[in-house]
Amino acid sequence: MDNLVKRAKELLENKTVQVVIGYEAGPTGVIRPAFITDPEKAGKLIYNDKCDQNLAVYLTKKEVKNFGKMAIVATLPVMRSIMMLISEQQLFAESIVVLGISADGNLLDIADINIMQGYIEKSDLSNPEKYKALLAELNKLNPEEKFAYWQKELSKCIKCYACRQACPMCYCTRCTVEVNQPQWIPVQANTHGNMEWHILRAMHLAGRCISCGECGRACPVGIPCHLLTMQLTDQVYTYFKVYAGTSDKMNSVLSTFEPNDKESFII
Amino acid sequence: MKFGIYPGCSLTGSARDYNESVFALAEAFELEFTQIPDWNCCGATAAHNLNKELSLALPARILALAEKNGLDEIIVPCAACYSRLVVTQHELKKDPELKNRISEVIEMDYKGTSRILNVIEWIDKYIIPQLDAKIVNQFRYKVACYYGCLLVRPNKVLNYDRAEDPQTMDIVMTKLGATPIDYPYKTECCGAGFSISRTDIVSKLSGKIIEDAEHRGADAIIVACPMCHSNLDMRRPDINKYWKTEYNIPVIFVTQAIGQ
Amino acid sequence: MSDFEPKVVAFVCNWCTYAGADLTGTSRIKYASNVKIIRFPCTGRIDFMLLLKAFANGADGIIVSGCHPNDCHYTSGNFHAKRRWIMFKELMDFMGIDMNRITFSWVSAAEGAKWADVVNATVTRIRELGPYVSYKEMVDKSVEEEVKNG
Amino acid sequence: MARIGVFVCHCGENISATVDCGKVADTIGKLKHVAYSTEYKYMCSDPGQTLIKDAIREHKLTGVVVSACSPRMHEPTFRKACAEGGLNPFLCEMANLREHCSWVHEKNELTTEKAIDIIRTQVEKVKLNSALQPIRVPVTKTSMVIGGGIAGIQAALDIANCGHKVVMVERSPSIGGHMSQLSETFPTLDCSQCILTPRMVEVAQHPNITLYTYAEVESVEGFIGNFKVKIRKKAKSLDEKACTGCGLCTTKCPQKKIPNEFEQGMGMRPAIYVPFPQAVPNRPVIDKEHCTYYIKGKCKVCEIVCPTKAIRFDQPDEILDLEIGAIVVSTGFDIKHADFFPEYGYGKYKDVIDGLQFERLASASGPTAGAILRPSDGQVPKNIVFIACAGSRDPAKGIAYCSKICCMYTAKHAMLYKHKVHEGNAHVFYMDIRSGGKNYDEFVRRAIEEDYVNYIRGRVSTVYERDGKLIVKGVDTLLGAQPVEIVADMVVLATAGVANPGAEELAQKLHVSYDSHKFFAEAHPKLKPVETNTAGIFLAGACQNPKDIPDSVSQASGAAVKVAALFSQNGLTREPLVAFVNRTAPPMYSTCVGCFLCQSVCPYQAIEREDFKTRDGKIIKTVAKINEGLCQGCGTCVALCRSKSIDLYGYSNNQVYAEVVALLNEF
Repeated sequence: MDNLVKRAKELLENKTVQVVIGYEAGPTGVIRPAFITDPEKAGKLIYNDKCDQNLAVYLTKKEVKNFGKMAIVATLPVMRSIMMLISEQQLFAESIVVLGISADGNLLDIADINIMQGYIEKSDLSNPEKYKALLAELNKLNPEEKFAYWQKELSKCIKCYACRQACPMCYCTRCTVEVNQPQWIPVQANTHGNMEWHILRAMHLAGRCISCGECGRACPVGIPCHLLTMQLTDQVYTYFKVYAGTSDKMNSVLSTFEPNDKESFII
Repeated sequence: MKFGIYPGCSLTGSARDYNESVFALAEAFELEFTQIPDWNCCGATAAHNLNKELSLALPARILALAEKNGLDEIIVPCAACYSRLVVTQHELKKDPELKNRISEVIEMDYKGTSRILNVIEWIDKYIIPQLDAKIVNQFRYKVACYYGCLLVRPNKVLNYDRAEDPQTMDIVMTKLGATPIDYPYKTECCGAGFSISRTDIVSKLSGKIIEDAEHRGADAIIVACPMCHSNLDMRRPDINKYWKTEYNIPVIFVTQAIGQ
Repeated sequence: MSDFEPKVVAFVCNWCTYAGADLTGTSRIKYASNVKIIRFPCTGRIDFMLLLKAFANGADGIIVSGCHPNDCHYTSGNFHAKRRWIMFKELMDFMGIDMNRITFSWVSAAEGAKWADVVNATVTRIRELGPYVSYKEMVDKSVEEEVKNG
Repeated sequence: MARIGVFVCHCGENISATVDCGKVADTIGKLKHVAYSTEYKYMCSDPGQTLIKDAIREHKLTGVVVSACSPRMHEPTFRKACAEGGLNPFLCEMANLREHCSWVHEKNELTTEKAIDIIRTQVEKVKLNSALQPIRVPVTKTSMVIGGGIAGIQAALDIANCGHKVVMVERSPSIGGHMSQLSETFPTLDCSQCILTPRMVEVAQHPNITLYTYAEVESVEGFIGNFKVKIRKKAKSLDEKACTGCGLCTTKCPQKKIPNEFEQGMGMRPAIYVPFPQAVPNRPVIDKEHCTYYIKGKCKVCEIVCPTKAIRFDQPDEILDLEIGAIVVSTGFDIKHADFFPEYGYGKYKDVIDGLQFERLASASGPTAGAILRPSDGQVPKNIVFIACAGSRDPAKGIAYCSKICCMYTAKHAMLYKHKVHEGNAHVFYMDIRSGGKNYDEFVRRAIEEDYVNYIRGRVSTVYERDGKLIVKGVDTLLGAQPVEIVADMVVLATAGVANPGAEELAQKLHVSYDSHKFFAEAHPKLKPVETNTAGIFLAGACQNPKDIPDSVSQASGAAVKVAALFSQNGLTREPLVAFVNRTAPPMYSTCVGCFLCQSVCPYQAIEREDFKTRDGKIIKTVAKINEGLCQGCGTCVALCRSKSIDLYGYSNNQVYAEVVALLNEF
C-alpha cells in the first residue's frame, strides 16, 4: 500500500487535508483506526483485508472534524456511508478527500463525488456474501422459531449501545433511547426492552443501512444485530429497487414515496 | 460482431430475392451472419388466432436457440416474423409465470436477452455508417416507401417508429440518395393473408396502394416485407385485371435498393 | 379459550377512518366492543413504536387504518405511512412477531360498513389466535428479570 | 396537580340506552386526578354547557373531558364553552361515547366498560394537554394575479373592486390571453374583442391594479399572507413613460417577416411590435431575437424615427421584490401543435390548421379581415372538414382527458364558416358531442339544423394531399362503420388543450401540485376546486384544466372571493395544533441533528432551516424549524424524526403514549 501512504503524505504535506483517517496496526498487531495529522507519520497507514471497520463513523465526530479537512481511507461501505452522510447533510463533499480502496485492495483515484458515484454504481450493492447464508437460513424458520431465536439472542444484550456507536448512520446527538418523556425504550436491559431497542434501531436504518455489518462486529456479546438492518436492506431493494448510499442526493426510502408503491397486506 | 439471422419460410421460398439481397449486402459490408440452427416456423399468421401458448412457444423456441448459440442480435427480415418474435419477447417479459410455462413447453431455457432487429434497423445501424465508403451507385429515384402493417404495429409492443406516418424507411432511403414522396398509403392494408384465398380483395386493396404511388410519380415502391412484396408484385396481373389498368411500377425490397 | 375476549387497539386517522367509524355509529351498524380507538391527525403521525407499546401493554390485536391512497387530507401522509408499514411488517416477519395480529386497512369517511367489517374480521381472527401469549410471556419475564437484577 | 372534570352526556337516550351513564360517571369520579364527574341529559344544550362552565370555576378544573358524541361533531362547541368558563379551550378533550360505543354495541356490561375505558384514556390524555394560543399570522393585503387572460382579468378586477391591491403579472407584452384571439364566442356569437377589451382597459386604469406585462415570476417564497415574490420585468427596450404609443416605429421597422404569435403564425409582424391593435398596454416591445440591431449591431431605425426618443436599447431586465398576501394563478392553457398528428398532415400541409388559427381567419381583425381563405393559395374553401377530439380522449396520444371546449368551438367554427361561405359545405367528425351548459346543446343543434353542418360520428384515420386537395378518410359509425372519404379544401383540427409551456416550472416555484398533464392541481376535486394544496394560492381558469370562458370567469370570481376573505381580517387565526422542533440550551440548541429528512415528508414545505451562529456569524448548527403559518399538523414529520426532536401540539408523543398505556391498563 505504498500508493496510499504516498498519497496521504502528499495530502498532509501540501495541506489539502489536516487529518487522514485510516487504519494502522496497534502494538499487539490488532488493526485499529488511525488519525494521521503529521505527514511524517503517514507511513503508519496500512490496508489489508483485516481492515474492515467502517471508518465513516468518525466523519461526524466533533473531535475528528475539529482537525479540519479530512481524508479518509474508504472501502465501498465507507464510500456509501459518505454518500448517505452528505445526503443527510451531516457532511459536506468539499470537506473530505476520499482515498478509495477497490475490492481487491488497490488505491482508487476518486477525484470527486461523481467519480465515487460511478464506482459505487458499478459495484455489487447487495448484502455481503458472508451474511447472505445466515439471512437465508433465518428466513427459512417458522415464526415461532424466529421469535425464539431473536428472544434468545436479544436476551444477551446489555444495552451498551456499541451497535449504535459503531454505525456511521447513527449520528444523532440525542438518541430516542435517551428520551424519557415518554420513556420509549426501557432503561434497563431486559429481553423485551432490548427487542424494542433493536426494532427501533433497525427501523431507523431502514433504507439508510449500507450493509457494512459494523454493528454486528461491534457487539461485545455477539448479537447478530446487523442481520436486522440487512434484512430490511434486502426488502428495501425488493419493494423500492434502491440501495442506500448510491448518490449524494439520496432520497431516503421512508421520507419519500411513490403513489404506486406496492404492498399486499393493507385491506 | 456476429449476428443471428432468422429467415423464416418466405425468404426460403417466394421471397428468395429478399434473402439473397440481405446476404449479398452482408457480404459486401463484411457483416457475418449465422443462421439460427434448427429454426422453426414463427407461427405467423395462424397461430395467434388459434392458440396463445403455441403462438408464443414457436417464436420462444427460435429465440432460445439464438440464445443458446450466443447470438446477441438477430436480424429478422420478414416483417411478420419480426412482429411475432418481438411480441413474444414482450409477452414473456411481462409475465414471468408464462415465461416459465413456455420454457417448459419448448424444453429449453428462455431468457429473452437477444435483441431483435428488423431490416430497417439493421441497415440503419450497420450499413448506413459504412455507406459512403462502399456505395457505387446512388439510388437516385423517387420512391414510395411502403411499410405495411407489421413493421410498426402494435406500436406499444414494438416501440419502433410511429404507427401513423412512419419515417425510418424514408430516412434510410434518403440516405441512399432517393427522394421519398409524400405517400399516404404507407401503412394501408395490402390484403395480407388473403393473398391466396381472396385475390379479389388483395387486388382491390393493393391496387389502391399502387395507384397512389404511380399517381405521385414514384419510380419504385420500396418494401421490407415478403407478404407486401408478393401482394403488390406477384399479384400485379390480377390487380391490373381488377382495375383495368396497366401499372408497371416496380416493387423492390429495401435491401435490393442498396445493392442496385 | 371460548370466553377469551381479545383486547384490540385501533390507531386511526382523524379524517377518514375516525370519520368512517363515526358513520358506522350514525348508521347503527353493530360491531364487537373489543376495539378501542385512538385518534391521530393522520396515519403519517402513527409511530411504529406505539404498536409495540400496545403489544407490551397487553393488546392481543391492533388495527391501523387511514385514508385510501390519494385521499389523504394532508395529500401524502398515508403514502409515507404505507412505506413505513411495509418496512415494519417485513421486520416483524423476520423477527417472528405475529403480523396476523395487526390489520392494516384503508377505511374512508364513507365506509362505515367497511369499518364494522374490519373490526369484526380482526376480532374474529384474534379470537381464533388466542391471547398473544408469547409476547406477553416475554414482557412478563422481562419484568421478572428486572426485579431480579434490582 | 391535575384536576380533571368529566361530563358524561346521555344524548337523550342515544348514549344512556346502552351505556350505564350513572355507573360510568361514578367509576370515573373515583379516578385519581378526577376532581369532578357528573352526568347530564344533553351536555351540548345551554344548561349542559353552563354546567361545564360552572364546574370549571367551582372545582378549579385544569382539564375537561366531555364524554358525548364525536369530537368531529361538537369539539368546537365544548372548547368554546370551556373558554367561556375560563379554561384554555385546548385543555378540553372529548370521549366519543356515542358514535364509537353506544350506537355500535349492544346494551351490556362490556359496553359500559368500554365507555369507561374510552373516558379514562381521554383523562390521561388531557392531563398532558397544553394550554395553547391560536396562531396569529399577519396578512399583507396585496394579491398577485399571474396571467392576464380572461380569468386573471376577472380575478384582478373582483379583488380590486373589493378595495384590495392587485399586482398582475403577464408574460406576453399585452394582457388579453387567448380570449383576445377569438373571433366570436359561443353560444351567443358575440364578438370576443367587444366584450373583452373594456375589461382590459379597466384593468389598466384601475387604481388598485398594478400591471406588469412582459414580466415573469422569478421566485416565490414565504407562506399564506406573507409571500415574498420576485418578478422579472423583461426589458422592452423602451421608456414606457416617454412612449406615446404612436406606432411609427412599428411601421418603419425594416424587419417585417416575423411570424406573428397573435395571428398563430398566419400573419407577419415587425421586430418592434404591439401584439394586436387593442393591446393593453398599447406600447411596443422589441423582440430581441429578431431585431436587426440586437443581431447585427446596427439598424436603430426605430430609435431614429421615434418622435419622443423613447427607445432604450441598453435597457436591462428589472427584478422587482414584492410582498404579497395571496396569489391567484391564471396562466391559462395552450393547444397541441404540429408534429403531434402526422396522420392528419398537421404541420405538413398548409391547409390543415388548428382551431386557434381558424379563430384568427374568422376574426374581423385577423390576417384575412374575417374572410375564410385557405392559407396555401388564398382561395375560399368550398369543402371544409372539422375534426373534433384531435388528440383529446386519445390515450394512444397520451391525452386521455376531454378538452371540454372543442365540441362547442367546433360547432361555432362550422357555423361561422357557413355564415361566411353560404355555398360551402362544412363537415364535422366527432366522437360524442359534449355540449353540457346553458344554451350549449341548442347551439349545436342550430349548427346542424339551421346551418346544415354535416355531422359525422366517427374518427378520421388519415388526411393526405392529392392533386391540391385534402383527402379526409374517416368512418361513419352511425352508418354501420361505413368508410367515408371527403375531398376537402381545408381541414381544421380541434387539437387538445394542454398545459402551458412553463406550467411545471411555475408550479415548482409556487410549491403547488400539478397532475401528470402538468395542469395545476386543486386542493380537493369537489369541495376545494379553487384552492391549491398551498394555503394562500388559488387557481382560476384553464391552467387547472381546459375550460370555456364562463367557467373560467366563474372560477376567477371564486378565487377572488377567497382572496378577499383572506384580506377581510387583519391577520389569520389558525388552530395551534402544529408541529414544533424542540429547542434546548446552548451548545446543543436543539436535539435536532439537521438531517432534514423531515423536509421531504412535509406536504406543505413547512419545514425551514434555522442557523445558530456565533457572534462573528459562523454557523454552529443548523436545525429544522416549523413554519407555523404553513404547518397543517399532520404529524408525519413527528413519526419520522429519529431523535424525537419534533412533536405535535394536540397529539404529542407524551399524549399518544399515555393513551395507549391507559387504554390497555386499568389503574
